[in-house]
Amino acid sequence: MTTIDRFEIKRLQVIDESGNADPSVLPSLPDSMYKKFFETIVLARAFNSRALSLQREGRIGTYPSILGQEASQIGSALAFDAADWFVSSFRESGVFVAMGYPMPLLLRYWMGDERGMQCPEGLHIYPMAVPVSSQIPHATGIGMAMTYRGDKKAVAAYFGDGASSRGDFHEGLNIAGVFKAPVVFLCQNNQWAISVPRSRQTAANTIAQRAYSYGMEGIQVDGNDVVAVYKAASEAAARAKAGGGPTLIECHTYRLDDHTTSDDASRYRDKNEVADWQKREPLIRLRLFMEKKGLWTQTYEDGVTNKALEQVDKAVAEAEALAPPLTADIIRYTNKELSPRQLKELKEHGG
Amino acid sequence: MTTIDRFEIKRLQVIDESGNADPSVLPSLPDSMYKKFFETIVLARAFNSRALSLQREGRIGTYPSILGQEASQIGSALAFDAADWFVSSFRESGVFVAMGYPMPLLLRYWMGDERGMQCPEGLHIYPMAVPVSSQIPHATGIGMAMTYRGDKKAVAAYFGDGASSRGDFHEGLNIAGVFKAPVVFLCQNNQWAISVPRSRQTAANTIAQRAYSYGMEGIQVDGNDVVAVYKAASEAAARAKAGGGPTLIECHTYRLDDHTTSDDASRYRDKNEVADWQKREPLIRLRLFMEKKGLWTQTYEDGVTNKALEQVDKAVAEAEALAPPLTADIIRYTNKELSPRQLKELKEHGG
Amino acid sequence: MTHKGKDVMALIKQNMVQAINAALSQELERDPDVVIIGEDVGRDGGVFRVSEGLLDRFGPKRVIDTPLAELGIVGAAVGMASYGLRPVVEIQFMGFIYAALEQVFSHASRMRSRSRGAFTCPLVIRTPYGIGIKAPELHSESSEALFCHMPGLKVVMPSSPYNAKGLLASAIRDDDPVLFLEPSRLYRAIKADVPDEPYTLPIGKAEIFQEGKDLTIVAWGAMLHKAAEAAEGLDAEIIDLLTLKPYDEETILNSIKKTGRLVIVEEATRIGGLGAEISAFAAEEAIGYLAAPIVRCAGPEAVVPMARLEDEFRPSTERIRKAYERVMAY
Amino acid sequence: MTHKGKDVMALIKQNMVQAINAALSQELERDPDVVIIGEDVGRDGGVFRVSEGLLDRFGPKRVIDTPLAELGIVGAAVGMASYGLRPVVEIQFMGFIYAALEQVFSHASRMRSRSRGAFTCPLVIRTPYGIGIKAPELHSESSEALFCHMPGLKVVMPSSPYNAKGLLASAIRDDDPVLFLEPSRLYRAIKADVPDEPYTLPIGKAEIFQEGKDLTIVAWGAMLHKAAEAAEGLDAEIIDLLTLKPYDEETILNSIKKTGRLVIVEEATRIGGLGAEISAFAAEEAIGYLAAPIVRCAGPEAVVPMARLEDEFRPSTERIRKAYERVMAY
Ligand SMILES: Cc1ncc(C[n+]2csc(CCOP(=O)(O)OP(=O)(O)O)c2C)c(N)n1
Ligand SMILES: Cc1ncc(C[n+]2csc(CCOP(=O)(O)OP(=O)(O)O)c2C)c(N)n1
Ligand SMILES: [Mg+2]
Ligand SMILES: [Mg+2]
Repeated sequence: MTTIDRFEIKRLQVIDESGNADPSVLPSLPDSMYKKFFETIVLARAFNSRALSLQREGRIGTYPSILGQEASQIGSALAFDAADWFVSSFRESGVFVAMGYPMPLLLRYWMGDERGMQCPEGLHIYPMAVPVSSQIPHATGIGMAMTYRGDKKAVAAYFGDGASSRGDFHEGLNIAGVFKAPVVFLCQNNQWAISVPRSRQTAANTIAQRAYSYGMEGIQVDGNDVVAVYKAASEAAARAKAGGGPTLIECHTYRLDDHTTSDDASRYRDKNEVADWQKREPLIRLRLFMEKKGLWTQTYEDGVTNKALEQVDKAVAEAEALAPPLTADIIRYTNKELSPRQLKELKEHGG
Repeated sequence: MTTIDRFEIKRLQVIDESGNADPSVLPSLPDSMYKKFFETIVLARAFNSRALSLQREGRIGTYPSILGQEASQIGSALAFDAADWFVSSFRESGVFVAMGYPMPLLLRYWMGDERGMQCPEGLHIYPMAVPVSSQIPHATGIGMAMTYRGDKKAVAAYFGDGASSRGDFHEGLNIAGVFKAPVVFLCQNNQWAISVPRSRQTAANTIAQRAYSYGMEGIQVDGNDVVAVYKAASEAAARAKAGGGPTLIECHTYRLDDHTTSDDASRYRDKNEVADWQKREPLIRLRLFMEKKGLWTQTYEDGVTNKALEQVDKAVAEAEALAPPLTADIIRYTNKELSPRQLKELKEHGG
Repeated sequence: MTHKGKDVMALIKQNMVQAINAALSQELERDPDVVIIGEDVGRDGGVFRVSEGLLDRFGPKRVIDTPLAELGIVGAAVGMASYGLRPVVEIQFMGFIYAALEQVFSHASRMRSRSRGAFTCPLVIRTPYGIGIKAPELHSESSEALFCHMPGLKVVMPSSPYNAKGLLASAIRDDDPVLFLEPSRLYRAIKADVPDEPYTLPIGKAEIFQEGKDLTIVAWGAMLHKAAEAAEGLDAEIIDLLTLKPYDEETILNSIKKTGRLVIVEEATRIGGLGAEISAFAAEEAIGYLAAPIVRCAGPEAVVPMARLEDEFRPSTERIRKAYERVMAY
Repeated sequence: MTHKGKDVMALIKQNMVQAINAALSQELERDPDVVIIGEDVGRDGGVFRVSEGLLDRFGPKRVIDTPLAELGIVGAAVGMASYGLRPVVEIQFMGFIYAALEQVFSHASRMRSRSRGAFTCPLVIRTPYGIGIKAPELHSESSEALFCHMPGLKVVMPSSPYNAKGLLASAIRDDDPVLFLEPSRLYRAIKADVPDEPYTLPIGKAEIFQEGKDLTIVAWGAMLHKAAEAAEGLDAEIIDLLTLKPYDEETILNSIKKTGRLVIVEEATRIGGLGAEISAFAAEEAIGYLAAPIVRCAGPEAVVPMARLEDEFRPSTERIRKAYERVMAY
């Protein structure tokens, strides 16, 4: 028996739970970047908790909380530029917020209004994909198109641990590997797919190691460490843009809330597990780290929080002030040019 | 950065191209087993070349040759018992022959007659699957059902290198890993999927390493070394039956002929590559090895060949003597109980 | 005690979720080959709680929580079924079955034919369909027509707790694959008398939901109730299809012969819907009896919208009523 | 020179494979955003040689050989299309598109609607369909009806080298996804005059293949020719549908008004086939003009058989003729 190949799976943590940085991996970032991390997490969290209460009040529909996953989402999103493309699942409010997607639009989407996914000019954020993992091949194709056009851009593709069990994950990553598509595959491993724990999702030890199945780079990062996520994603984005091909990053994090507002996680998961992860939630360590650097004070945080709440308030007001969607739009947007039958139906539906 | 896991990909060869065995891995097999290998390969090859000529004469339809892959197919098939289940793609004449599937049935299938896949009692060979890789999850399910019933059996699941790029490969293996299904996944990596070479099928170095993505055992074997294939498959089958879960075996072999009789491989592949692999075809080294052990003489081979040709002749005669299929059977076998509409159509179609 | 013309021991008031749960539970009890398999069907009891309590009662060997992999689940179930089990798969929403269509179309439906009976596929796929729960995209599909076009596959759609329980038991006992489409809108909308004991209802038979002589209305699933609501005051005969494939030609035909008029009410987008098939059947077999055009009242040619507009997609009572009136004008 | 009423520079005799190849080649030339992508489309030129020579001419960036992964290919093409390219996907046989249906149904068809126009999907999926080449299982599907039921998706099916070339060019230039179904039986069966230069034919328009006044026959793809053969001696108007979705209601309606009789000839299994839709359309819009039942002549409710019995599955000339006679008897 000969050994024909060897692999190692690495895990990156930059800032530990006490807020101490590992100097061997600490990137040199301007202070403003840490502030940006902090402020975006606060904003995303404010958005998220408002969305949860809007749902309870019946003002939006079912909503999937991102609580606990903010570092994974925001650390990765901020590693990309506005010219890059984002392909997401349904649990990426943090990514949308980080990229400056108008929050009123985001709310409209969760109100059950398709206009919420009408991405504004200048941003390249794909509409959320509800069928889990089915968006992954799109990222591959977008990446291939970037290469085709010679555009030095990358795609950030988001999906969960559950998604990594599906065939489209496999086909999407494999094709990306073959064509060296400039895609950063960001698995948000939040340990649960509704009621199925990571350990029952696959018998593999990590999601990161699947990178080797596709001949691409792979790494697991501490997904509650925004700096680690940012560092890994930035390196992957740079490599992608330089023609070095795709990367699979497993952000090892945790879904602190229920799966969605329709779910009751207490049916299937242990309170102690949640409490344990609660201690590791991303803002705690970022706060400690920034405090040590002299970047954090309570006053600073209060200011950030107030500003975030204001922004969210404004967004809610704006979203709710919008005229209701037109029935005719159902038909109008089905095709660019409507058939005679569709035109007839458009009329019947008030168009 | 911490290393959280390590993997090695191993390759097994027992008999080299000159017929020398590596004593450190040579299993202790009775002489009769080597003869069985030899005789089954000769029989399968006789069947295969007759099928090719029948196709040229218009007596059967499109046919996919197994030339070059006999060791991979027969070495693996013989590692299983008649009580085990076989789930195959479309290029496994060698497996069918090794398991004693009636050759006339096999020919009928290639004549375009569904009766060819009416597996006789006592055998558990699933009908060939034409959509590449779509049979893989079936093997997983059969294995899960074996576990459910407490049956100490295993499933041999065959598919190609091309198949390993498809989503059903991923989902089938991942689920098998989670449920420790007693399945041996036998990738017949014959280096080509029609015109696509292995190197363009995936950027991964081996197919075997994908085992780690599913938390299962994996190994690459020299697929032209029947003893290596047999050894790896036997061990995997035994492990499966003992509750040790699934294994992925990559049989590294080569498709010496065109993809099928409808294909012309000279359009896309280099003659030298084929010539190179020709020298490594499985019978050469088996012959040399057996000769060294005093098990092979030209007279022995002539006898085996003649017997094989006779068997094949008989099978062809039997297949061709069969009355044509009934049109009504199209409808009759659609459902167990036919609907009034189907009964009406059955009548219209002579049933 | 008698219920729907049969002697029964006890009746209980159940909604459709409870009735389906009872059918699953009783079939698991009756036949050791029955297993439940799907995403979140075990510990969570299913996202609609349809399989609630079954894991506790029957254990994880028989109530199997799987990875997130629709094609793999259906594919594995095909394998289980040909080994002799009777898997009952849950797909969380009909919109997620699309990933498994190759397994449904090319394998489950064809296994018997392909192997000329050597292997069979006694498999049930249960999935909630339809508009009405204000859920996100792809949670409101009613694409039953796709499945009705596939030879080998049966398609069943209950409209009440009673027929849900009886039809599901029949589907599980059927030796061929059955797609069992549950109207999510009706899951908890109706509580009705359901026999406590196990019973079956015949696959392939429609039910006259309401007798009448002026107009035949064919509907199925959740739309049945809307179709009936809109028919108030008319002497309409309403046929609840129940089995969409093979549908009950005889019951439809007899009714048309009586009424001379046919309206089909469906939730799906019109073009190529099951309504087209029913209409075409009537146009071929009963045109001589028809006094009016056959009208389909269906969804527009558009993607099923999200919550805000979903009620504008399904035919409204008014639209349905107009369709009846159009036909009654002849 | 004129051809079909238009001025053309040069006509050449081509079979359908050559005509499609010419359309691909000319579109690649015309628009740098067009790319060809699929299994074996490059070096091998496609299993039917439809893309022969294109790799040499346009290089591997534009003619892309992929891994074996239908869902991944279509999914990637969706992504490419929304980035601004115009991918033309080849699926080797229609029976292999089932693995990609989630991408077709849930993404390609819905991208424009889902994003309210912010992202679009100008994608063509070409695939050979139908019985007639004596190939193995799943190489002979004609499941066009499944796709016609999906809002957002167009379905086109040529019947001659001439319309194949013109319609494919239109499909590629269309800003929405188009499924382009090529009758494998006709690939090399007919050689006919085809303009050498690029041209387009309108999507959504049927063609009167033959004028007549006693009977309207609607057919598409390979069955058109069988339907025409069976109509010999009758004064039948034969409509070649060409676009299956959205189909040309007007042409059908006008013809029925003239003839008063309708037969639909299709290769697919009857239940839920496109024939049902056409029939239902006529039964709603033209019942007053119809002197006879609308008859669908279609395949039985059975899995498409392998080579030995494939010709028994498609309606034979005799069966079609009988259907005409049945209707003509009124
Ligand atoms: C194809 C598909 N199957 C099932 C569902 C229902 N569903 C929604 S989210 C979810 C779990 C997803 O798990 P994961 O990928 O880990 O993402 P997470 O919810 O943890 O963010 C399921 C099963 C779906 N949306 N799509
Ligand atoms: C789903 C699907 N796609 C395409 C095809 C057409 N096809 C038949 S065999 C083949 C290549 C298969 O390659 P591989 O899996 O390596 O098996 P091999 O032919 O080498 O034995 C292709 C593309 C098919 N049968 N099924
Ligand atoms: Mg998760
Ligand atoms: Mg191969």
